[in-house]
Amino acid sequence: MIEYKNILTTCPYCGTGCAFNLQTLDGRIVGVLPAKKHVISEGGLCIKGWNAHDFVYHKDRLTRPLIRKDGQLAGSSWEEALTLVAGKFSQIKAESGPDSIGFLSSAKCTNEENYIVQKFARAVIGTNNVDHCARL
Amino acid sequence: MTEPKIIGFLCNWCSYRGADGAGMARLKYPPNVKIIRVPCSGRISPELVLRSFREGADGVMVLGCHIGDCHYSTGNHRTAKRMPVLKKLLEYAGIDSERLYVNWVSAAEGEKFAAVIKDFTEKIRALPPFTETMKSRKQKLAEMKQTEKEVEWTSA
Amino acid sequence: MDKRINDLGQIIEKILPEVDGVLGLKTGPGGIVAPHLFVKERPEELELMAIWPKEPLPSVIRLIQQAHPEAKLAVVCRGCEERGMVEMFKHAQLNLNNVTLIGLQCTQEEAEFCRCAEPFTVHAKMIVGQPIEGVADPLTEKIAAMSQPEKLAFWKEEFSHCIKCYGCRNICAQCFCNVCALEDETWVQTGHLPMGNPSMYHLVRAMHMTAKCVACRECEETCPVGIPIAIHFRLIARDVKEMFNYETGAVIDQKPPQLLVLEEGDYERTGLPH
Amino acid sequence: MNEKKQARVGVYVCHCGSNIAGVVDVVDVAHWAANLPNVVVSREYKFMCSSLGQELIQKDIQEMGLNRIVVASCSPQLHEATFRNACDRAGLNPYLFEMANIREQDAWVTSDKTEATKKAKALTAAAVSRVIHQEPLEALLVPIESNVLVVGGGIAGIQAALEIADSGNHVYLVEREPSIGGHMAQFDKTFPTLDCSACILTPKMVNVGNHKNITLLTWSEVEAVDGYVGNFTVTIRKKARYVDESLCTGCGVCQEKCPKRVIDEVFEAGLGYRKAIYTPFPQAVPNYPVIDRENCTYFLKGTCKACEKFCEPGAIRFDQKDETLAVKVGNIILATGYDLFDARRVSNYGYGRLPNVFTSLEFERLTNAAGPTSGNVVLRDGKTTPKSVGIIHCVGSRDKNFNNYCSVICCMQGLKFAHLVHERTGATVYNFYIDMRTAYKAYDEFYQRVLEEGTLFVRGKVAEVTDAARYSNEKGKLIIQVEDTLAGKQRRIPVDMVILSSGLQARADSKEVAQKFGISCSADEWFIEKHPKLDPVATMTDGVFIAGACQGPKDIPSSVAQGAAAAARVMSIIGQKEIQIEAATAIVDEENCVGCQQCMAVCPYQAILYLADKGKAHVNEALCKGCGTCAGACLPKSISLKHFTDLQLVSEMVGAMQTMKDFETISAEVAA
Repeated sequence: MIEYKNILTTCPYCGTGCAFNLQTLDGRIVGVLPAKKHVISEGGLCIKGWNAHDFVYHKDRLTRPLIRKDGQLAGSSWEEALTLVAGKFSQIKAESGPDSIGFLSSAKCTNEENYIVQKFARAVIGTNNVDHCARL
Repeated sequence: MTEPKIIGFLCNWCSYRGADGAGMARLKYPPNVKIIRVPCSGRISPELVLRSFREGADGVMVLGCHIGDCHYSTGNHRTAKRMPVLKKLLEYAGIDSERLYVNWVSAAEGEKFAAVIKDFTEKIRALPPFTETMKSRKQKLAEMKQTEKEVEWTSA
Repeated sequence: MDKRINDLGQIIEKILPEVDGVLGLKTGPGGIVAPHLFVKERPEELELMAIWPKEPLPSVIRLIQQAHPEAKLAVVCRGCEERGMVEMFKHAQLNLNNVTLIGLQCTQEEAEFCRCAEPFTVHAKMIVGQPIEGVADPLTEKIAAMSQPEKLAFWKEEFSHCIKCYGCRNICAQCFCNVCALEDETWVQTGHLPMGNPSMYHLVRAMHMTAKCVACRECEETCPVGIPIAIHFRLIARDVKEMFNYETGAVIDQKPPQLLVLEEGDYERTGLPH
Repeated sequence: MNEKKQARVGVYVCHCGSNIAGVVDVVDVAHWAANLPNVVVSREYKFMCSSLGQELIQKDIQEMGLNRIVVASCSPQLHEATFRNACDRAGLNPYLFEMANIREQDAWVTSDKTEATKKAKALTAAAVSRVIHQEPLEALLVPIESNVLVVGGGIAGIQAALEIADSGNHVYLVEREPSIGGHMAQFDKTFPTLDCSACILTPKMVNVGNHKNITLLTWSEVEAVDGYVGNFTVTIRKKARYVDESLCTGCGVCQEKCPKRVIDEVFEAGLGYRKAIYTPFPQAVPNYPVIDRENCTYFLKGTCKACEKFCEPGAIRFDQKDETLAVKVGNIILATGYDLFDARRVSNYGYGRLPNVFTSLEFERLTNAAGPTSGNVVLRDGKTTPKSVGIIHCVGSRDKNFNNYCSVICCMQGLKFAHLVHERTGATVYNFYIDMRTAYKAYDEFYQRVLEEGTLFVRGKVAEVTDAARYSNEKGKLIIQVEDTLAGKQRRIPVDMVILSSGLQARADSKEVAQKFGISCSADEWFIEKHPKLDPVATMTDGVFIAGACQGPKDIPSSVAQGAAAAARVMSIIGQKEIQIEAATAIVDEENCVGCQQCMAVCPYQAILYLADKGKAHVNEALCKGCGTCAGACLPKSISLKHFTDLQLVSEMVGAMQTMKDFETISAEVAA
């Protein structure tokens, strides 16, 4: 069976909130179509939205965490990576204080994820050094 | 008064040889046209012409073999189909379509070549410089401010 | 309720078992309409079938056919989409033998929205709705009538708004190339806004649309800054008809003029010197 | 990209004595060019094309490690090859050289010295800007197959085949009819010497039939042609003869015994008969008969087989089938000849309606001793000798309603007929002509001879031939209505017989044949030669030559000359053993090609193939002539022409534009 359908989603790049349909063919994303009746984007997109699907199957896309060991990046498990990061954060915070750490969040995250990042910075680490590119 | 800058795309077999013929006959014509040799006028894509304008050319010439005399038999038929459409497009975009000149000059027509160059250079000379006409209002405003500043600076 | 939806639904229902899929439109979440391939395994989806706003179905059918070259497909197409598919067929991008066309005639209102001169299908075997006369495009006429400096001023203003989203190219069913001259620095300067004058992007694109544009207006619709891009294409289409007697999508086995040598009388109509 | 960064350009500005230096300040140009990007050295020299000038370049390449060379001098048409060779000798790929034409296109055409110097700088800068992006190219060498295909066994084809076969190369001679000989075999006498046509043709035909280097394929047609110069594969269909050639002795008994008589429309022009099994004429080569399936009683009704019964060697094969064979050849000569203009089309001359109006070919058969009347010139009734004969020239030629061109042979043919009629019947002969065209050796002398014999000449185009008599002297006669333009009056001339000197026209299937062989036809459907003056037997397709009347109307001497000329051209190619293919060919970027096939449609040489499995275009480099029309047409620029890439041309243009803009700024500053 050939399966072609469109899945409505919101552009992840900036705060405008344009919508588009992700075209999927046999379970793979094959393109973007602007959503004509959408109240915000009204069928238009900027160059970022038009290429929003490009990274999904990109050969350079990271699909698991990498840790630099002996000067070489090597694949590892989430468990190991998170343990390492948590350890380093605690270590730096203990040595140099919370303001020695800053957080940059991503436009590719959802609003909720960005909320969690700032919450993590303020409540867990204890710093106001938070910024992101999603406030465009 | 700035001199018009003109790019000429000439086919290797007829028009370029016609241009050489004008030289051998020591026919004088204005130096404004800089000639680029292509194997056939059919090689000249519309993009090449547009890019020349974008680069600031005041006029572009496309010269090839007469229809029926093409060294490659039907290469210049493509020229005869593309260039009229490009001329129309220039017109619709508000650009004087006379800035693109298409004609056929054979290897034997040195005199015609010299005449064609003279005519076209004169025609382009009568038009305002291309880059001037293409400037947006913002650019013009910025330039005016620039001159004002310079004037202030020199008077001070 | 538009009677055409019922009629179309019946036709699709009838042919659904015979084909691998029927490409049409479906209403999705939030009332957003998007292309959808109806299949016999899920006939209930036809409940959500929609016909407006139109979407660039020719590019979608090409996408599906390239992944499934042997599939028997059907597609709901309006006049413009049908013309688009014919042009794609001429450029070896679509195998029309494996595609059944289900024609959908546009209403007066739809034609006016698209400023469409030919809102009807002619090649489709099954047709829904009654054909109507096309409407004239007042904007094209207005611009055609402008003086040269007025035209230049108009386009300078319009193109100064362009944000180079490449949306007009992306949405265009006739822009099926793998790589695009508009992304090549040899032709189009990258990283500069507003774009320079003359606009390489728009003029090169207009040349590429010669004898290809089928007046579907998708590019104008998707333009976030509302540039009436297709006007250049439409004006050139008139010249192509006049000079080389070619209309996009009209005759399936007529080759585009740029692929043929000059015919008797062609040269005289080009206005080139003798 | 790296390579371009490392481009080390040498610029050489030529004085050309005072030819350039008299107008352009060459020293200034050379100094100025030294500051252009990537330029390592910039020199001027008296004569760059001299051996000392060339050595200068070679020395710099070797000592300074130059990898790009620009010479600003005369036209590349003159010395591009000279400097390319110099580069080659110094170990630099010749395609890394570029020329700026500052003589023919600058010094010689510009009066103002300052302007000429500026232009020289702009042209040099353009060349430097271009050469940086040039890439090394290698010309392809392909071996040449020495076998040759000659299509058409008329006099032109016979001549070509014999010349090549005598040189020791093998020839496949393909002829559509059962015998070679062509139109010439049908003629009785040849102008202006009046030799008997068969007497001079037959020895050549026999020679072809016996030649060890000629494979004669009559009753055969070319089906398909594949490949390119040096490497053609030709598919030939050998039609079934229903006669075993290895057994047939050519005794002719079968033709005697065959009970079926058929009107011979081809060889006898409808005036005579042949059998259902036949050779077109007694001297046919090869002498094996052919069974005409459409008229043979056995094939029609299933019984008869008279020929089989009487054939002693048992050579009749009713079950023979068409055979297809493929041959490898390196060159092809087309000598497919002409069709006679169908005189029926000029309805006012009455051919086909008025029995005593004859075509030229019919008359040739009438006068031929081996023809249907044994050489007696008689009217259609087969017995009456005409007392007056009108010969009309330019039938179908030089006529806006039919063919615009002059058919070349009709004037001399008309004169020959006048002489023969006079000689055989003593009738009064009238020749009606528009202009008398008797160019070439001994032709006009023949005209004078016919004049002296008393033939009457009327200058004017005949309006009508009719049998509607107005006056008593016209009763039972054919009346020729003509405006005598010399006397300035209308005349009605009653005659017994009218001969139409029909023109020649291209073969009905010439377009189809041209397409098969990848050559082109003119509007009149004659094959087009490569150059009308300087290359009359070559075509735009390398390895395909044309000879004789297939290129345009021609008489026998010209056809023979062309046959020999085409043979000489072919032998010159064979002698090269291998052939160099243009290096600057088109190339497809397969990854980016979308397979829209536009390039294939615009290619004048069918050099681009479509790889259906990949959905991509592919260039056959051996067929590509490097015109670049495909590159001009490709929208995504996935096909490009080597040595004339977009980047190279744009760089050249930008180099020139930038220099012009720089001078503009300088002059503006100077003015301020």
